[in-house]
Amino acid sequence: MLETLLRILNDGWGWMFLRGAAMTLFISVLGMALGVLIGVTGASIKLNGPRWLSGLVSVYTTITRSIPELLIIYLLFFGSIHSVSQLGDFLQLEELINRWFPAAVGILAIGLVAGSYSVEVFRGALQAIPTGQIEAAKAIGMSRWQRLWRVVIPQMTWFALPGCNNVWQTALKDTALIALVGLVEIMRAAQLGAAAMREPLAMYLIAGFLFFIIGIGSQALFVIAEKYAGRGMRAVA
Amino acid sequence: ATSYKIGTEGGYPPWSMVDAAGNVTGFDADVGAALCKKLDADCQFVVQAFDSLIPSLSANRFDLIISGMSYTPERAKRINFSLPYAVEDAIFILKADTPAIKADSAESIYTDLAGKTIGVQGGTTHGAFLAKVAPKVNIKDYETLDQMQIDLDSGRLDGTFADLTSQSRFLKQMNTTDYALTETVIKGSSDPETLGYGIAVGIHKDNADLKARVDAALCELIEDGTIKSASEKWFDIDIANYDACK
Amino acid sequence: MMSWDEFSYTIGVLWKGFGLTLYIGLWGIALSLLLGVGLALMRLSNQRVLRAVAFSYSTAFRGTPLLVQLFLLYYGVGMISWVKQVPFLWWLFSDGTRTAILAIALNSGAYVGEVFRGGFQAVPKGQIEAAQAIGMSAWQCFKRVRLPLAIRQALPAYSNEIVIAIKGTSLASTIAVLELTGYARRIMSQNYAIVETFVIAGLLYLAINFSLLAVIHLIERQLHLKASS
Amino acid sequence: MTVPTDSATCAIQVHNIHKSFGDLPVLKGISFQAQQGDVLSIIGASGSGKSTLLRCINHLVVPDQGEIHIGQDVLRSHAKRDGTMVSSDPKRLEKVRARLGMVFQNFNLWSHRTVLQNVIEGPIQVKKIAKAQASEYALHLLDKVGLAHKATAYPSELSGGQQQRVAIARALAMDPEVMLFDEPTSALDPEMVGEVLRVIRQLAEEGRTMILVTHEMQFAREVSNHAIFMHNGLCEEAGTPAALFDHPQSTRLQQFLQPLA
Amino acid sequence: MTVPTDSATCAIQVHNIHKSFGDLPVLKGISFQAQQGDVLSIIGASGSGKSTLLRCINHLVVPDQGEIHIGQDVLRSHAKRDGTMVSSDPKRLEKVRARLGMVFQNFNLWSHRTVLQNVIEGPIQVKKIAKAQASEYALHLLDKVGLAHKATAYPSELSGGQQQRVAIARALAMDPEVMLFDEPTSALDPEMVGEVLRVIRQLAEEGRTMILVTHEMQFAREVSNHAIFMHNGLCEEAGTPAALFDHPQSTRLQQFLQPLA
Ligand SMILES: Nc1ncnc2c1ncn2[C@@H]1O[C@H](COP(=O)(O)OP(=O)(O)OP(=O)(O)O)[C@@H](O)[C@H]1O
Ligand SMILES: Nc1ncnc2c1ncn2[C@@H]1O[C@H](COP(=O)(O)OP(=O)(O)OP(=O)(O)O)[C@@H](O)[C@H]1O
Ligand SMILES: [Mg+2]
Ligand SMILES: [Mg+2]
Repeated sequence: MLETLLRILNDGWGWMFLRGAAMTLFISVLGMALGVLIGVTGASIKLNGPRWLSGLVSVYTTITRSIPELLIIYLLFFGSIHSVSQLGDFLQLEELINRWFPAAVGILAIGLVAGSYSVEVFRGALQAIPTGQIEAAKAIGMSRWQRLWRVVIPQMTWFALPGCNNVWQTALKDTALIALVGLVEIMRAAQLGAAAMREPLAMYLIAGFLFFIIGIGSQALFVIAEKYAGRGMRAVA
Repeated sequence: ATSYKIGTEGGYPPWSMVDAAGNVTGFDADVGAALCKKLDADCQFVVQAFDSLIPSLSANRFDLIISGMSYTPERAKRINFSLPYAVEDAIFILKADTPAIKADSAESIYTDLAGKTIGVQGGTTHGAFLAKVAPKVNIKDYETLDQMQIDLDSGRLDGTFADLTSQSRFLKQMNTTDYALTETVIKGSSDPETLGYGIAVGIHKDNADLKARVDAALCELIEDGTIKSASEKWFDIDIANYDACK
Repeated sequence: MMSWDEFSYTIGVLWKGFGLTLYIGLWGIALSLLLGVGLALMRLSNQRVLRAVAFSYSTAFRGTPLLVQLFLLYYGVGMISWVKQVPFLWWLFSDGTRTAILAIALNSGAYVGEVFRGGFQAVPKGQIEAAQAIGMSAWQCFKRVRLPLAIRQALPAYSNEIVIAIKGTSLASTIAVLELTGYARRIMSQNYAIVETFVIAGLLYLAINFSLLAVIHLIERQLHLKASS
Repeated sequence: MTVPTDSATCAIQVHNIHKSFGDLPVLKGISFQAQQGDVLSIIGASGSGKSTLLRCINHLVVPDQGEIHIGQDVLRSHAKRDGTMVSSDPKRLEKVRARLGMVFQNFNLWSHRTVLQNVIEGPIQVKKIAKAQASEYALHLLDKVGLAHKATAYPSELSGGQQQRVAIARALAMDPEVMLFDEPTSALDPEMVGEVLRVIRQLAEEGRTMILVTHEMQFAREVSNHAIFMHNGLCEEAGTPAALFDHPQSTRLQQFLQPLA
Repeated sequence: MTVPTDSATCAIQVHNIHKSFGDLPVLKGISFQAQQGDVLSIIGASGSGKSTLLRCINHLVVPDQGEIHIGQDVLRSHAKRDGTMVSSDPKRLEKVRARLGMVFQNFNLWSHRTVLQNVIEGPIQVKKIAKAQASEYALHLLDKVGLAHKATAYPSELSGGQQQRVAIARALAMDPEVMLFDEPTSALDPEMVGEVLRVIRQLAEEGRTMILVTHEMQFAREVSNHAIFMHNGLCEEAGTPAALFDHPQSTRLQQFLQPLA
C-alpha cells in the first residue's frame, strides 16, 4: 500500500492533488465568503426588510436549498455559457473568459448555495439577540451601521458559529461538484488519477485524507472562533 | 494549419486518461492524434466531465468530442456524429454454474435471467438495452464500473452486463472461477437503435463541413489500420468498424 | 426542448423513484434528529469523555463526504465476512435502501448535533436556573425549558439539515438504489435530455423540500414567542 | 440567631459556607440558622455576596465548602476530578429545591410561557397538581399581586414591577416551606411593597421561613425578626433589626447605615 | 412645570404623547417640560407607563402621537403603511440620542463587552473621542461608582447592583445634556444610593437636565425639584416634591403614598 502511495506521489500526482486542494480551498473559501455576505444581508431583510423583499429572499432560500446543488451548477453553467461565449467574442476576451468562466461559475454556485443556508442560520442567530442589547446601542445614538458592527454582528456570531460551521463543511463537500464545469479539484484529481494509474482505492484514500485535513484544520479554526466570540456571552444570565 | 480543441472525459480507462502532467492518453487520445494529423490540424485536448461534454460542445467550448461516445439517436438530436469508427460488443458476466453461460442464443440468455439482478453502468446504453430485451431482469445502475464490480464481488449481484473489453479485463482481475463470461456475445449491430451505432466523434450541429472532413479522415484511418493498431494496443482486440465506410 | 410525450413519460418514470426518496429521506431525518439532539447534549455535558466522543464524531462525520461514508458502509462493511453471519447486520447492510438510511442518519446527525448545540447554548442561564430552583429534574428541565427555547433558536438552521438530508438521498443511486436520481440517470442515458430531465427531477426534490420547509415554517410560527426580554 | 437551638423546629441551617469565583473569594465561611416562622433579612453592600449566599442555599451555586440543612435534609457538595464543585446527592437536591421557593434578583421568568403558565409550571410538573387546581390557585395569587389581568401576557410584555410580581407569585405557587427572596421589592412602588410586606407576614404566621435580601432598611425592619449584615464574605453583625439598625456595633455597619441617618 | 416658559432655556419638552400596545392604551396624552438643570421625578404605580414614557422620549418606543423637543430639535413620528409607527427623521434621531443619556431599568449592558468596554463604547464610536482619553474618563467614572476593580469583568460576572452602577457610568460617559434614569437605584444599597444622589446633584449644578423614574419617594424628594405622578396614562398631579408628597391633592396619590405614612 505504502509503495503504491509513494509511486503515485512520485508520478506527479502529488502536485496534481496539491493543485486540486488549492482549487478546492480557493472555490470554497471565496464561495463561503460570498455566502456569508448573502446570509447576513438576507437574514436582516427577512427580519426587518420590506415585505416584498423578504418574500423574494424566502423564494430564493426555498428554491436554492431545495433543488440539488448539481442542478444549480448545471443551470448556472449551461444557462450562461452561450451568452458568455458570445460576450467573449464581442469583447475579444475569449481567452480570458474561457479561462476564468468556470471558476466564476463555481464560486457563484457555491456562494449562492451557501448563502441560502446562511440566511437561515443568521436569521436564527439574529433572533436570539436580546432586544435590550440593541436598544442600549440605539439609546446612545449609534447609527444603523454602528449597531450592526458593534453589537449585532459580535453577538450574532456567537449564536451563528455552529450553524456556519455546518454550512462551511457542506460547501467544502459541494466543491466536488464543480468538476462538472471542468475545474480539477480534489475529487476530480482523484478520479483522473484513478483512471490513469489504475489505483482507485489509493487515489480516493488520498482525496479523503486531504478533505479530512482541511476539515480538521477548519474545525480547529472554528473552535478558536467560538472561544473568541463567546467571551462574556457564554454565561449570559 | 487550423487548430481544434477536442473534449474528452479523461477519467475512463483505457479509453481516455490524463497523466499528472495533463497529457491525455488512451484509445481516444491515439484516435484523436491520428485524426488531427490526417486533418492537418493542431489539436489540443480539453478534459471535462462526461456529462458536460455535449452541452459544452454546443456552446463552442471545443470543436470535437472524442471520448468513447456511442452514437445514439437521442444524442444525435443535439450534436452531429461522425461515422462510427469503432463498434463494441457487449457481454454478460454470470455465475459460472448458470445455464445461460452455455446458451447459444442471446434470447435464451434473456429468458434465463428472469428474476435475476444484473448490474449495469448508469448512463450507458446497456441498461436501456437490457430493460428492453429482458424486462423481467432486475437492473441495478451503478455510477462507475468499479462500484458495480465490487458489488458483484460482494455477492449482491447475480451478474453484470457491459462492454466486452471491460468485462474481460474485470474477470481477469477478479481471478475467480465462480464467475464466467457468457459464450454468446451480444453484437452491437443487433440493435443499433438502443445499443448505439458505435463509437463516433461528436461535432457541432452547425459544422457540416467539419463532419465531412472528419468522416473522410476516419475512413482512411480505418482502412490504413491505424484504428486497428490503436485498438489492439489498448484493448487487445480489434474493435474497428470496417462497415462504417461501406 | 422535450415534447409533451417525453415529458409525461419522464414524469411517470421519475414518479417511481419519488416514494423511495421520501422513504429514505424521512427515516433519515427522524433518526438524525434523535442522534443529533443526543450529540448536542453530549457536547454540552460536563462529562469530558462524552464531550470528546461527540466532538470526534461530529468532526469525523462532517469532515468526510457523505458519499464516502455511504461507500464505506455499503461496500466496506458489506464486505466484512462476519457481518454476513449476524442476521441483523446483514439485514441492514445487504439492502441498499437500509444502508442509505443509516448513512444519512449518521451523517446528518452530526450536523443536526451542531445546530442544536448552538440552540442549547443560546438558552439564557437564568431560564434554566429558574427551573432548577423549583426542583425540576434534569429531564423535566430539558423537556420544559431547554428544548423549547433551543428549538426556537435552532429551527431556522435545522431546516437546512432537513433539505440537505433529502438531497443526500440522491447518493443512494450510487449504491444502485433506484430512487429519484437513480431513475433520472436511467432516463438521461436513454434520451440524453440531460438538462430537462434534471430539471424535472429537481422540481420533484423541490416539491418534497418545499413541503417539509412549510411544515418547519408552521412549527416556527407556532413556537414563535413574543420577543424575548 | 446563631445560637444553637432545638433542631426539630430549625427550618434551615447554613453551615460554614465558602465560595470563590476564580481567585475572588466571595463567601468566606458564613453560618446561620432560622426557625420555622422566622423572617431573616440579609443586608450588605452591593457586591458583598448576598445573592451568591442565597443561591448557595439551593445549590444553584455549589459551595466550595459547607453544608446546608433544610429540615431533616442535608445538602453537601464535593469537588469533581477537574476541580469543579458538584452537589453530592442530585436526587435529594431536587426534592429539597421543591420545598424551597426562590425569587431571583432579575426575575428569570420563562420567556416562552405566559404569566399564568409561568406560575403553574412548578405545581403541575414538580408537585403533580392537577392543572385546573393549579390554575385556580395561580390566578388567586396573581390577583393578590394585582396581575390577574395579565395572565395571558408574555413576560416581555410586562413592566419591570409586573415581572417581579409574577416572579413572587411563581415562587408562592409552589407552597414552599422556606422562601428565598432576592430583593423582592426592588422594582415595586410603595403600594405594592406594602402588599408584599403583608404577604410575607402572613406566610410567617403560617410557620414558613423566609430569607430575604434587601436594600430597603425600612422594609427589613418592618418585615423581619432577625437580620444579618454581610461584609467581606463574612457575617459581620447579626441580631434583631432594631438592634442592628438603631445600635450598629461595627464601624462598617455604622458607615453603611450612615446615609439613612 | 407645565407652565410655558422661555424656550431658550427649555431643555426638554414632551408634548401630548400617546402610546398603545395593541389594544392597551398606556400613555394617553402626557405633556411636560423641564429647564436646564431641572431634576424631574416621575412616580406612579408599577405598570402605569413610566418606563414607556421614558422610552418614548428617545423614541426607543415610537409614540403614536405627540412630539418631543430636545433643545432646538424636534422628534416626530408617523405611521408606515402597515400601521407601525416610525421616527420621522432617523438621522436627526441619532444625533439627538447622542445627547440623551439613558439608564435602563434592566441595565442592558452589552454582554460581549467588558465593563470598561461598555463604558467607552459610546464616547469612542459615537462621539469619536480618542480611546486613551475615553478610557481615562471611563475609569474615573467607574471609580466614582466603586467599580474600577471590575473594569475587565464581563457583565455576567457582576452582581445586580454592580451592573446597575456600570449602566449609570455608561450613560454618564456620554456627557449627555439630558439624562433619563429608569429606577437607577433599585439594586443599590443605601451607601451607593447616597453616592448616586451626589452625582445627580452635581450634574444638575452643571446645568444638565435629569428625568428620573423612581419608586423611592425619599430619594425623589431629596434629588428633584419637580415631580410628576402618573396614573391611568395621564399626568395626574405635578409640582414640587414637597408639595406632592406632603400635600397630595388627588385621592389616587394620597392612596399611593399611604403605605409610607
Ligand atoms: N411590549 C409590550 N407589549 C404589550 N404591553 C406592554 C409592553 N410593554 C409594556 N406593556 C404594558 O404597558 C404598561 C406600562 O408598562 P411600563 O413598563 O411603562 O410600566 P412602568 O410604569 O415602568 O412600571 P414599573 O414601575 O413596574 O416598571 C404595563 O401594563 C405593561 O404591561
Ligand atoms: N459568575 C461570576 N463570576 C465571577 N464573579 C462573580 C460571579 N458572580 C458574582 N461574582 C462576584 O461576586 C461578588 C458577589 O456577587 P453577588 O451577586 O453575590 O453580590 P450581591 O451581594 O448580591 O450584590 P447586589 O446587592 O449588587 O446584588 C461580586 O463582586 C461579583 O462581582
Ligand atoms: Mg444580588
Ligand atoms: Mg418601568
